Amino acid sequence: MKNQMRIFFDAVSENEAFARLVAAGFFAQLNPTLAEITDVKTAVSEAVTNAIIHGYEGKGGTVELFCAYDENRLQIEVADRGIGIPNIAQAMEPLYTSKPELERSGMGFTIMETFMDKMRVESIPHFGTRVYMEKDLKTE
Amino acid sequence: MKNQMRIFFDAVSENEAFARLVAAGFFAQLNPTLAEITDVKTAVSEAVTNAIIHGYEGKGGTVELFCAYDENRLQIEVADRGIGIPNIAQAMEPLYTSKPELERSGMGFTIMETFMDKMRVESIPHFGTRVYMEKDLKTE
Amino acid sequence: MGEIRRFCRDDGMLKVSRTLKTLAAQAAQMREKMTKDLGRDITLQELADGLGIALEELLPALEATKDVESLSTSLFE
Ligand SMILES: Nc1ncnc2c1ncn2[C@@H]1O[C@H](COP(=O)(O)OP(=O)(O)O)[C@@H](O)[C@H]1O
Ligand SMILES: Nc1ncnc2c1ncn2[C@@H]1O[C@H](COP(=O)(O)OP(=O)(O)O)[C@@H](O)[C@H]1O
Ligand SMILES: [Mg+2]
Ligand SMILES: [Mg+2]
Repeated sequence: MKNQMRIFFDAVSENEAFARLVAAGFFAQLNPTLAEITDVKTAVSEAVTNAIIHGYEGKGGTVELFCAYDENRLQIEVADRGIGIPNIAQAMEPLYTSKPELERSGMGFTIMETFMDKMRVESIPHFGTRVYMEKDLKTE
Repeated sequence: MKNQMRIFFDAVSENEAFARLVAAGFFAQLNPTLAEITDVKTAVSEAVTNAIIHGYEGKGGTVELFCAYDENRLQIEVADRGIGIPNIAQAMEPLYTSKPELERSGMGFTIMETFMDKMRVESIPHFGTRVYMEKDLKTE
Repeated sequence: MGEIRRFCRDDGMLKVSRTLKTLAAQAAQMREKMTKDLGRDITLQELADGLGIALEELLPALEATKDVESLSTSLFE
């Protein structure tokens, strides 16, 4: 079974919980375990938060969330048209954060990598950032 | 407070409940009463079902759902790029259905009109249909 | 990597929730009780608070109940 959705929403923190709900609600159709759905929600949450606070620096914009599945393979993309990441390798290092003043943990990308099976980041400074994630559900 | 979202999803019946959840999750930020959110969900449900079974005649396509609010004024649009409606006035008559064989009640548009404060339909045959709805929440 | 999962769980980010059906039933009960107590239609947030859960958990549970779909198919027939 295949299915997909793409949503665009305002880059405000009130929409973080909404984005989690959308992803969880969409993938719920596959009847995932609670642990699996929690992994997905956490990864989406980190990526959406990054788009809002880093991509748009809290000044607002539009965040895109794409979710799809094909049998048990989940695909997620989170994208913004914000400032972009000058050094992706550095950004992905555990504990690295460019905003220590916001008490960021620097663990967002590490969490996405841990909770999902695959994760890739594409970014162009002043153009935007897109995070690709994949996960295979174990449930049949 | 203003906020908006636009989602595109596959025109399959599995996504009807998902569309209701998306609308409810988005407007939940305004802390509506349970009666108000049920009205909104029911209207969204009818419009999305129409797009799937009438617009695309069950053959699939993409449904668009737009939700926005400005203070307590909700705005909803449901659109498809399906067969369109040749006679909108007739389609909106209570009990009128072009698909009696599917045991449709013909009450979808009447329900939308009843549960929302405003409702308008635009449609072009072979191009598609867009339903506009508005509702003022009474909660402050 | 197990470390990160534990970090998140301790952080309260992940918590085990009740099954949808149980929650849906509890929500229906709570709604009735609170509506009666307060004498008015309650809000989503009031119901979530009454159940001690987040809106995020309540919404899917409400979706698990049938009151929406049944409308056009039964009520008007
Ligand atoms: N969408 C984005 N746009 C711009 N920069 C980003 C984005 N996502 C992540 N970054 C950069 O990568 C760094 C690491 O991100 P992350 O691991 O989530 O840690 P944190 O968010 O705690 O800083 C951020 O501090 C930021 O510099
Ligand atoms: N999105 C749409 N695309 C094409 N035709 C539509 C669409 N929505 C409604 N219609 C037409 O309007 C009629 C009335 O719709 P509705 O009041 O929801 O009743 P029902 O869905 O039970 O037929 C439908 O039978 C159909 O002919
Ligand atoms: Mg982060
Ligand atoms: Mg209908």
